[in-house]
Amino acid sequence: MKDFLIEKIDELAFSTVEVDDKLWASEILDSITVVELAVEIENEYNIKIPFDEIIVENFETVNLLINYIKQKLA
Amino acid sequence: MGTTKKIIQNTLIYFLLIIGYVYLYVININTVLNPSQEEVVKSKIDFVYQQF
Amino acid sequence: MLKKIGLFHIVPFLLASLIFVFLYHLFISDIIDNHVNIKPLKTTEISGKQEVHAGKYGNLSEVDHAELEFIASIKSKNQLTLMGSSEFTYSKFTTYKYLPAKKNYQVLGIGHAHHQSLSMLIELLAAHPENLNTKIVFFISPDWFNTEGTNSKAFVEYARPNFLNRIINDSTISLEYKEYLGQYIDSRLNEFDGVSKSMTSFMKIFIDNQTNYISLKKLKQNIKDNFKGTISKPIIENINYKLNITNTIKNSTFLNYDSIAKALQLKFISNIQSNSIYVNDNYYNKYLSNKKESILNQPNLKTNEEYLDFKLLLKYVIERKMEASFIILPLNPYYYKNTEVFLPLIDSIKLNLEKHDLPYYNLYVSDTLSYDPGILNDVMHFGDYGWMKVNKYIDSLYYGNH
Amino acid sequence: MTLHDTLPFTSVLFFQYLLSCIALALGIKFVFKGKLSFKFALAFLTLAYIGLLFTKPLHLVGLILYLYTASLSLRKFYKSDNLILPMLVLSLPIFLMKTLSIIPSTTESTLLISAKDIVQIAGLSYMVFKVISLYIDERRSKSIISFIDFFNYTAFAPTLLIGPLDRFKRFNTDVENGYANMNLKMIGKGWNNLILGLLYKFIIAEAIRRYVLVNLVDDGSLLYHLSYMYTYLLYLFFDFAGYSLLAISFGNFLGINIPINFDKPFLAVNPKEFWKKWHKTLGDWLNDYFFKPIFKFLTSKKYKTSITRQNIALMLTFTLMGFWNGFQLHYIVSGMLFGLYSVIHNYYVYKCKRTKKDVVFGNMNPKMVRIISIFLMFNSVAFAIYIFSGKLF
Repeated sequence: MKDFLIEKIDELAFSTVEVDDKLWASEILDSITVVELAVEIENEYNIKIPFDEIIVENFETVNLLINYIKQKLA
Repeated sequence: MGTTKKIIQNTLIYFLLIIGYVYLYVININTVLNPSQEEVVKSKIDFVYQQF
Repeated sequence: MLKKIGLFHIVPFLLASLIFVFLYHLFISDIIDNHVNIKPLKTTEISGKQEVHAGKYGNLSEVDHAELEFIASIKSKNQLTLMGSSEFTYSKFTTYKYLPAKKNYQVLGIGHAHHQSLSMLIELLAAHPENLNTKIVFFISPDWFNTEGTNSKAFVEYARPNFLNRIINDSTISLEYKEYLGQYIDSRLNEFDGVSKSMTSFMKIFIDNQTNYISLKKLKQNIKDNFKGTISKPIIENINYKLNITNTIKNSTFLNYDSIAKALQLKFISNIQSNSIYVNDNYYNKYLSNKKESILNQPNLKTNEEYLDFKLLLKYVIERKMEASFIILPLNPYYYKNTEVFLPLIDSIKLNLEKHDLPYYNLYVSDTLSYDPGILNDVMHFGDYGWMKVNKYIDSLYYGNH
Repeated sequence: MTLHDTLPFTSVLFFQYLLSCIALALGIKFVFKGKLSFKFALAFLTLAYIGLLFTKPLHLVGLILYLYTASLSLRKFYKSDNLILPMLVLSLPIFLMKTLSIIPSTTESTLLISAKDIVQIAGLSYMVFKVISLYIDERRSKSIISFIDFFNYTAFAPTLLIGPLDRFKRFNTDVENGYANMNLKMIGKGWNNLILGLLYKFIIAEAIRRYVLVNLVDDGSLLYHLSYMYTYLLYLFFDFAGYSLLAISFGNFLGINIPINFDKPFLAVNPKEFWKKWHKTLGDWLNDYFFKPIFKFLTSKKYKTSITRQNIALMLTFTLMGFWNGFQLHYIVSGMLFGLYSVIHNYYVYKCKRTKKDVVFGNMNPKMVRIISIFLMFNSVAFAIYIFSGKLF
């Protein structure tokens, strides 16, 4: 899951990140790429991410994102 | 350093507030500078006289 | 915390005040001293001969001699002054045209749309030394009471600089009127393009008399007073009119008002093609083709600005013992669907007039049944028939003819 | 005389009202040791404002009741994840108001006049946006929002008229903290915002308006239009930013951290940054509740290419902003113009990322690039705001 996310972020935002890098604060992700990332995750793990959950609290770091997805899968 | 900057900034704000208040709301600076100006005052409201 | 407030707010504030005071003494006081030389009260004498004994002036600012002719008309014991608003048209049956033409009476009309109680009061106040016992007729349009009182544009058309100067300098005029004017000017300050010295003085009277709360305005006034008296004690020149009143000779032609009026009424009704609400075709096609009816808002007699203005005007008329009468115009009840909401207002006006034995001619009606078609030309302005009825009334009231 | 005639920050009376609010709240805090809960005190003060000073008290209360009932019923009966219907239901008052306001007055019937009167309420657009965000954010929360919380949030007097657009969760946290938030630190913060806000709105903006804006003579020349454009932009900024600061300041005094709305917008280098500095709370709102869902929908459907989807969503968002300001042509065109700026910038960023080099500026000195960007952005904004002003058409 981690590798998938890092790869996708690289693909969408053209930058390679670590699991604890702040994606939002360092402007790696913006409102465009974050939505694209969310859709990729939806398709990959077959979950639904409502748009109002695409927020900093869930998407700030890769680790947070993993937690969020796991919670959705559970 | 930050302190001096903040003091200067606030001094400027207070100064502009005082001078602005006096000029804009207390005295009509135009009357002070041109006291002999025409006494005729116009209304800013543009009113279309209806019907006639 | 206190240290922080002192350092970041009190110190800068004091510093800023110091700089301001310093700059003020350095530059601003010089500017004021150089530009304002304290002159003794100057009186300008305006002299002239009365020339106009008929017709009307829409306002007092469009022609130079309007101001003078108005004062002369008020001063003259033989001339009747009419004050009204948009019903003052150019028809030859209007009182100020008809009576001078047929009877050689002296009648002058003042006003066009938006000439309302407050403007009338100001004009009369300006003629304070001349207006005792003057003959005057007021035309009251109910429509005024659905406005927010006199608008600022109409105000400047009638409250001429000379007039305001004269009122402020006349110590025999009660402060109540001056304060009222001050309040009006103060409340519409944003609507004026600058203020004249006399307007400032009126406002000062109003502000100085405010005692009900700690007023920011009062604080401002105090600061103004410190500005070397330039604003607070303006030098307003006094105006003195020296007028030569002239007279015409009446003739006593007999007029059968009723039959002339009846003919005009029939002619008016038969000329209407476009509607059955007794509005002339031109007006109907121009203004009413899209809007066939309207409703009135019931004026609140406690807060309605126009009504308060009117009451003060009435007070002044009584105080100056004017030979005044009042014509109350109707509204076309075919067009205004709820004319009855104005009845409390009309009744209250009537009551006030009766209390002081002031004659009035009330043409207001609250339903279509009692409406006399042709009185109005349209929805609120006199037609020729209406004017003839007024002419008859005025002739009998002021000249004793029937 | 001025009762029922006082919109926020338009007259001395409003400031007197706010000062009494603060005094009263402090009084309850210290004298009565907070016997009356802050929530109720705030609701009472807001109600006093609406009842005594606001132009149309009954209309406003009616609107709030409509919005509350609508969001409650939606929450109860509408379970779908598709939020188009709820948003339409909640923004119905805006539609009515904006549509009625463009009907020309020549065809006015008494029915139309009264209809206009009913829906034209100051602050309506902001209120509806607040409620939409509240509904979306809270629709899945366990507890139902009480009317008093809803009322405090939507009708909070300092932000009632033109924002800043706060979020319910943030606002309510401060309200729950109550009197504890009314401390020296917040008062100091409020005071700083107050003096700056007064300076912006009542001194600088007023001086610009009085001595420049109204004195410009419309001789139809290009010079006139240019000077109007820049003067109006500066006027609008100082007036609006000053207003926002005052709202924030009085929020602070009452212990509420209202989000900042303007932050040196003229130093923005691109549209994206501009909307983080100019009317930020509206930009964020549009991003969270309009751009995101649209863009997500388009992306899920794999509509055309990624860049096309992005640009369509951007364009739609800013066009909506135009419509939100009013259904008049100049508002809409100005919104679309802002959309166009964002699309151009977005395309530029996309190209740069793709080719891994700056496709416009190349290897130019970054400082130089920054200056040029600021200059371009400032002038583009000035032009769009000029269209917005309605001076041209």
